[in-house]
Amino acid sequence: MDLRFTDEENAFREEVRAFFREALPKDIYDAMIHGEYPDKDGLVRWTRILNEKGWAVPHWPEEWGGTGWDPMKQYIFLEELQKFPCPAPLAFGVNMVGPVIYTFGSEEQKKHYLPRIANLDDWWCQGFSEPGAGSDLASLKTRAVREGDHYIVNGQKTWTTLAQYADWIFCLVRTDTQAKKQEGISFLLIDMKTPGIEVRPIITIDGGREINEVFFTDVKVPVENLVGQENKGWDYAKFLLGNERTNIARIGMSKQRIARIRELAAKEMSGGRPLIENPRFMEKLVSVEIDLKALEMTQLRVVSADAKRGNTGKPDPASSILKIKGSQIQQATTHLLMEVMGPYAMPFQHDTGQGWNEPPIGPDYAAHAAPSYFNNRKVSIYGGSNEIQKNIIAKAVLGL
Amino acid sequence: MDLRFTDEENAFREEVRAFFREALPKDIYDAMIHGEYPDKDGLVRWTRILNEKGWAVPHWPEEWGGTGWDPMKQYIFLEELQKFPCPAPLAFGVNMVGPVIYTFGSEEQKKHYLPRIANLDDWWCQGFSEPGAGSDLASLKTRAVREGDHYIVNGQKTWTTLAQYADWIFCLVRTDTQAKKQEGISFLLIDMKTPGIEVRPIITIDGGREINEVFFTDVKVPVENLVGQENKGWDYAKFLLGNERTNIARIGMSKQRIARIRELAAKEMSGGRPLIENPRFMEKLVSVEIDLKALEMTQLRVVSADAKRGNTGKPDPASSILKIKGSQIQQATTHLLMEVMGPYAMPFQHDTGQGWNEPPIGPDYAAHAAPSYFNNRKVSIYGGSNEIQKNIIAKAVLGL
Amino acid sequence: MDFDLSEVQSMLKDGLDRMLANEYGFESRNAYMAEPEGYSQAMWNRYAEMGLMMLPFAEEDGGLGGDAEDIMLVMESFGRALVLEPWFATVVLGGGFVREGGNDAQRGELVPAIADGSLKLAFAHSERHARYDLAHVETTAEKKGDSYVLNGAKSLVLNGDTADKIFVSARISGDVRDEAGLCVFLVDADAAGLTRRGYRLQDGSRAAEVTLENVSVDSSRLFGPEGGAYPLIAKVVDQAVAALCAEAVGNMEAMEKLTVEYLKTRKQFGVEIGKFQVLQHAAVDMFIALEQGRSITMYATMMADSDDADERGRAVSAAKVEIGRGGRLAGENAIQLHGGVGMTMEYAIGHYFKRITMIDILFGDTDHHLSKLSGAGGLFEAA
Amino acid sequence: MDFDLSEVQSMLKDGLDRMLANEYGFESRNAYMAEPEGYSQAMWNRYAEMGLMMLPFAEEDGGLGGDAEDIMLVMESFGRALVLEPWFATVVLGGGFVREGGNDAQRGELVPAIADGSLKLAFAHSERHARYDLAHVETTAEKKGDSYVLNGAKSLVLNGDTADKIFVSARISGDVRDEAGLCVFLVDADAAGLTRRGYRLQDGSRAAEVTLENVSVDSSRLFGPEGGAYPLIAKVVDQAVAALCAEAVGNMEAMEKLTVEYLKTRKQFGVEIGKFQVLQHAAVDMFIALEQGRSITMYATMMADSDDADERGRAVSAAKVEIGRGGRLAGENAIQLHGGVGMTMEYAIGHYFKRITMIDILFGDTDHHLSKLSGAGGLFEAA
Repeated sequence: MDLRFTDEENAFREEVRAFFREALPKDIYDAMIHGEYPDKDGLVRWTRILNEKGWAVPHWPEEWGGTGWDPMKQYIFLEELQKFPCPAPLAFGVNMVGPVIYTFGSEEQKKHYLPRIANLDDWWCQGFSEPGAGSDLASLKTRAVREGDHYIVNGQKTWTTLAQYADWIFCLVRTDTQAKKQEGISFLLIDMKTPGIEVRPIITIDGGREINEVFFTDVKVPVENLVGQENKGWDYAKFLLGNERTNIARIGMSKQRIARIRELAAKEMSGGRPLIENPRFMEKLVSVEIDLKALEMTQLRVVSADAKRGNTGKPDPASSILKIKGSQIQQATTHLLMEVMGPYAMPFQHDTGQGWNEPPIGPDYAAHAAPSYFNNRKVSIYGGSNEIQKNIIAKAVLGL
Repeated sequence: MDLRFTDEENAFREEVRAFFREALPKDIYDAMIHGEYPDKDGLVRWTRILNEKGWAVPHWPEEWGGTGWDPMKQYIFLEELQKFPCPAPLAFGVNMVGPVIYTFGSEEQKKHYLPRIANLDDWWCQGFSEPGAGSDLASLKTRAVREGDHYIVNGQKTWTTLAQYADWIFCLVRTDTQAKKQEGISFLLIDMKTPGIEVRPIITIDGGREINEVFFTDVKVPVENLVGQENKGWDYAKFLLGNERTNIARIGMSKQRIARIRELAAKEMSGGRPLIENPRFMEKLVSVEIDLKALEMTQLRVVSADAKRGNTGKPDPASSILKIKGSQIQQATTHLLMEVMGPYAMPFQHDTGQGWNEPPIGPDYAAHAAPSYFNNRKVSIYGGSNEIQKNIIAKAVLGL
Repeated sequence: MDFDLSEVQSMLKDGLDRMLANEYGFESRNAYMAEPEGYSQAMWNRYAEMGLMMLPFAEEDGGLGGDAEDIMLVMESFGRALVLEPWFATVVLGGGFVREGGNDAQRGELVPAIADGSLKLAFAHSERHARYDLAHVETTAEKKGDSYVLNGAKSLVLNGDTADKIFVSARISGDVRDEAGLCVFLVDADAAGLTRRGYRLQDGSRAAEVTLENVSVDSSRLFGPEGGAYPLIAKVVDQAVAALCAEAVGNMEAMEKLTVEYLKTRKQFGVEIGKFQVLQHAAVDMFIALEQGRSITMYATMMADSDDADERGRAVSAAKVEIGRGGRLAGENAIQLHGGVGMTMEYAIGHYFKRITMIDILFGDTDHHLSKLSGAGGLFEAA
Repeated sequence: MDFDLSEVQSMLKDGLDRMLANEYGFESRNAYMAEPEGYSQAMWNRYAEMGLMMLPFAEEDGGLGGDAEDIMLVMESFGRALVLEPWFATVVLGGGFVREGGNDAQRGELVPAIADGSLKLAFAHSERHARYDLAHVETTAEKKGDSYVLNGAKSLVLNGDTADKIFVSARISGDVRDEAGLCVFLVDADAAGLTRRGYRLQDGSRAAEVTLENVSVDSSRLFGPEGGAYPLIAKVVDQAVAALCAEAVGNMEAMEKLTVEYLKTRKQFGVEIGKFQVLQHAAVDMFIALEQGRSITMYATMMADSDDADERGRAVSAAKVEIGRGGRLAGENAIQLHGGVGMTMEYAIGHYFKRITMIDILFGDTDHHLSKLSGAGGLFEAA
């Protein structure tokens, strides 16, 4: 047992930081620090900078561009990326469909898609959720019927994040309606330019367009776009959803937000003094910091256990709490950031897809605080709600 | 709508307070203020003082000693009683078996028992719970078999509060084993001196003896001790359990405890100043005060609605939260009181049934703080746990 | 003590609820929000016809003689329907200054205009660095002959962009955060030197930044004593907070109803999700927050007209805290229980959540009022 | 970073757990508690045989060269079994002063006696009005020739009633709450002028009030610098707090296990109560508190030997807060999920609950450490 980072790990952390300082374009940094995600162009530029450095897909097999870092280094890289803050590479490509392709895909699929994902030549989105399915993902209804060397896809996906930018979508589709619900599902790669696909925006309560509905009407998909075997798609989906453990807690992101809260609470005044000097505010903030420090140690325990097992074994029981506590901390910090703004959290200062070109109401850093609080209510809902997570722990860990 | 107390109500409150000031014996007051319940002798003395004044059973029909006060006055009386603090009359007699007897009992039962309850000539205890039943009260197993003009009772009751002092016990017993579980239950009055009854103490985690097990072995109970009809006992039990709405929130008791917290936090020092001047402590206390004030208004809404309906109609939906919030507030205040004592909450300074005759460790008011915190964990368990209460609200109020 | 509505109150409440049920559905509200003022002038006229504008003014001034309880009823109804029209700004805030601070002449002039719906008011008080400190006023008033000259910048003036006249606080003496030295003036929205910049808030309601550059107001436009307006401001704001708590109770009631309905109809894993015990209890927690919020709002309402500033302020702060934390719990649970659809603009539930979040911020958030109440000694006295 | 136990650590932990599983069942513990010392001398001897007494001392002093992580393992095991013997008082507190403050002669004399189990120690520091303030010392030390004369009253001295020697803090200069001016002496329990009054704590462990009336101690009994002992005290107490957090983790682990077992066996309404979703989630909340508590305790343990008092103190305070609130949640949920039986002395669960409640109080409760950490600037720096 040695609960300190090794010298090598510390040096690696410094190397990563130094690269970010040097390589992240200023306009992207400015957007990130204000709580905005960069636009498509920004993310493409940043991903290509990372890819040139060889760091776009660190966790992939070295054959396909991975770095060969151990899990602890991968964790350090991700934490620093979030903390800086740099934009995370597009998860739908590098964390979701990429690993599915290099694990279950054909050689042709690997050669064609993987380099394009690493370089963000293709923007991927995820077609899993359907209206009415919610946490019961396997109840999906989108049909794919084989006709010759094509599947004909009909149905509807929803909550499709950033589909408006997407070149490709990976979908779960039902290929056998007689089987019970987890069986009879296949995993298809679909070109968004195929005729019969329509994307409609869903505006969220914060006023942003992040998610969409995607409609499929007689969409022809070549059979070579099937990943793995027909009717085995649920297995690939479970593999994909289980791959989230190093990033789901978003430790680095919460650290960055806490740093931002501290910075802005030193600027906002309360009763003639900086808010940060208000003991009650400080104790609330510190209370979250303690939770986050504990979660960071929990995360490191999971990463370390993964490292021991070569990332193949059963997950550490502690890993199941990463999503729950991680989302609670994200929600607590977005609320605190909103509190910092006081009354200036109230003005609505961004318009869907258009930006806000007028001078700010109040301080120039307040605009995103309330929308970010509203938007982050999603983190305890998506990817298996916290209630579902607790069900899983009760059953799988506690045996109840 | 007029949300102020009437002049008459205010005058009544003053009258009640004045009487308590004059009539409550000092030794009993001293015990109460230290968080102790008086011993048997003390409660008998106090009940007889109340009874002489005509205030021992205010809510009973006037024919049997009730005062004829409207529900609001009854509430004011109870609140002031708890706040003073005076000991509450023994609930098992005046709130539980008394109302069952005057509502469902025979004339003979009424004439015999009711005056003796009001004067605490008979100390009653409650024989409902059984080992293993928990919140599933109706699963009780104690049998009563009719033989001539007696029932022969065999079985075991548990969690029987203050049975060590009891002259009588009212019991739910199974008189029909074929019926489904809520049917086939009868309500029996049993003299504790009957051969075959054994009382064994259960020591609770706070070190006190408040509860007992009561064993029945071939106990002969005259049939005239049956209340109402055979096999209808569950109805009477439900009536009894539903009678708790004016007292279950224990507003007055929590007010008294808060006053005590304030008094003692002004004595205990923290960082060279009285603890009460510590803003964090004060905000925690005030936070509970706000909850309590809200609950008091909720309680008054319920009482007022009862008054309108002459105390017969369906309860106000708000009444269902009295138990949940009331118990949470009791638990929060006992924890706060323990916090006030700081390290002096730690010494164990009372011995079961023997009192503590040595000089105190630390301040003379610290001894009961931790035991009271431990003991009050029961209030979210007994009388239908808070989980059961929420189930009831979900079903009965929300229709889920 | 009597919690039942009088006959008149029942008529008021039922009539208003019925009208809003008919005219203020979710789609209609979206349409009203898209109008140039950010609300419906037609609905405004309806409220005036119903007599809502004259509700809390004395009968001798041309009002209906209503009190804080009547305001509570209206605000609850408005909260259930997420009403956008500036009744709160005009009648509760502006009307508060008229009622509590206006002399005979001022009341005689203004009450009839408020009553018939022709006059809209606002209250310009908050400033950039004031946060929630009511005494923090940097805007200055200087006496010049029979007039005062105002200079300064006011922020987050609720419905200030469409108000006809605006109550403005300004300092004639004292330091920035002194309670002494404040004045309140009623300024015409088109006065020379007054500029406004209107915008939308997170919940769809509207506010304005108001700048005053050498704005001259006649001394007849002074409300309350010169330099001694703080108690007046505090009283009007306390009444406004009690009213906002009532609106939040309306919000919570609507959220509870929508959520329970959703739990009963939405199916997952083959059953209505309302059969899952954890979700049931989360809904019960919302119900408890609602009923406790309703209770404490009644308490604040009971005290809102009191002239005992300390007692009144404590009751109002207690209510703001309970509503703040209960409202947050209710709003967050409502979204969580709705799942993804709760996150979308197309469902009503998110709009309630946003409104109740804004109510927590208005006139001091939960922490502010907990500190304030705590500093004032809390709610209960030591034995 | 490596979270796995070394081979030696695994042997230590497994051996200790096995022994406690055999010898420290609930009934045995009750019997030990009833012994005159309030614990089992026989078990004490067993720990000594296992080498636990010599664990954290340097090998050159006759110890095993263990560190804070080893102490953590022992305390976790002790927490799982609710061990009563004064290992914490003797080895962590007393041993801490020997290790961190003793000179060669002192260590040479004391370590062997601790190591073979023949010497029991205690730390007398707390006073009536100190609450949780570590610098608050009224007890005085006066230099007289080659000796010091101590006067004062110490409170809540853990296992002070059966200790052979007691570390006593006293003030040689400065004001009551100054950090400067403190000394630490090792005083024989039977020294003239020292009186003890032993008693039981809520959790069944024992403590004593210690009075010092003109107690004379030789200057060779001074540990650390005269008048400059505060950093020594702070370090030993920080290490002690980290150790208590580990004990609490053991408590929580045991409570989680007992509770989950109970949920699986106890039936109500015809099914195991562990099938009710709300109870499942309450058990999951306990599990989360346990794992988060384990994590933060590792963090505090990692920092516990650091000489950077600020960094060390922050880590320790963070752990005490997380353990305080997590322990309360776990304990309260454990009782609630057990229902009535959890309230009785005859079930183990209530004893864990009482112990973890006492751990929160020892050396500063949750609020104290949250304030302290907050005053020190928190855990993370601004960007």
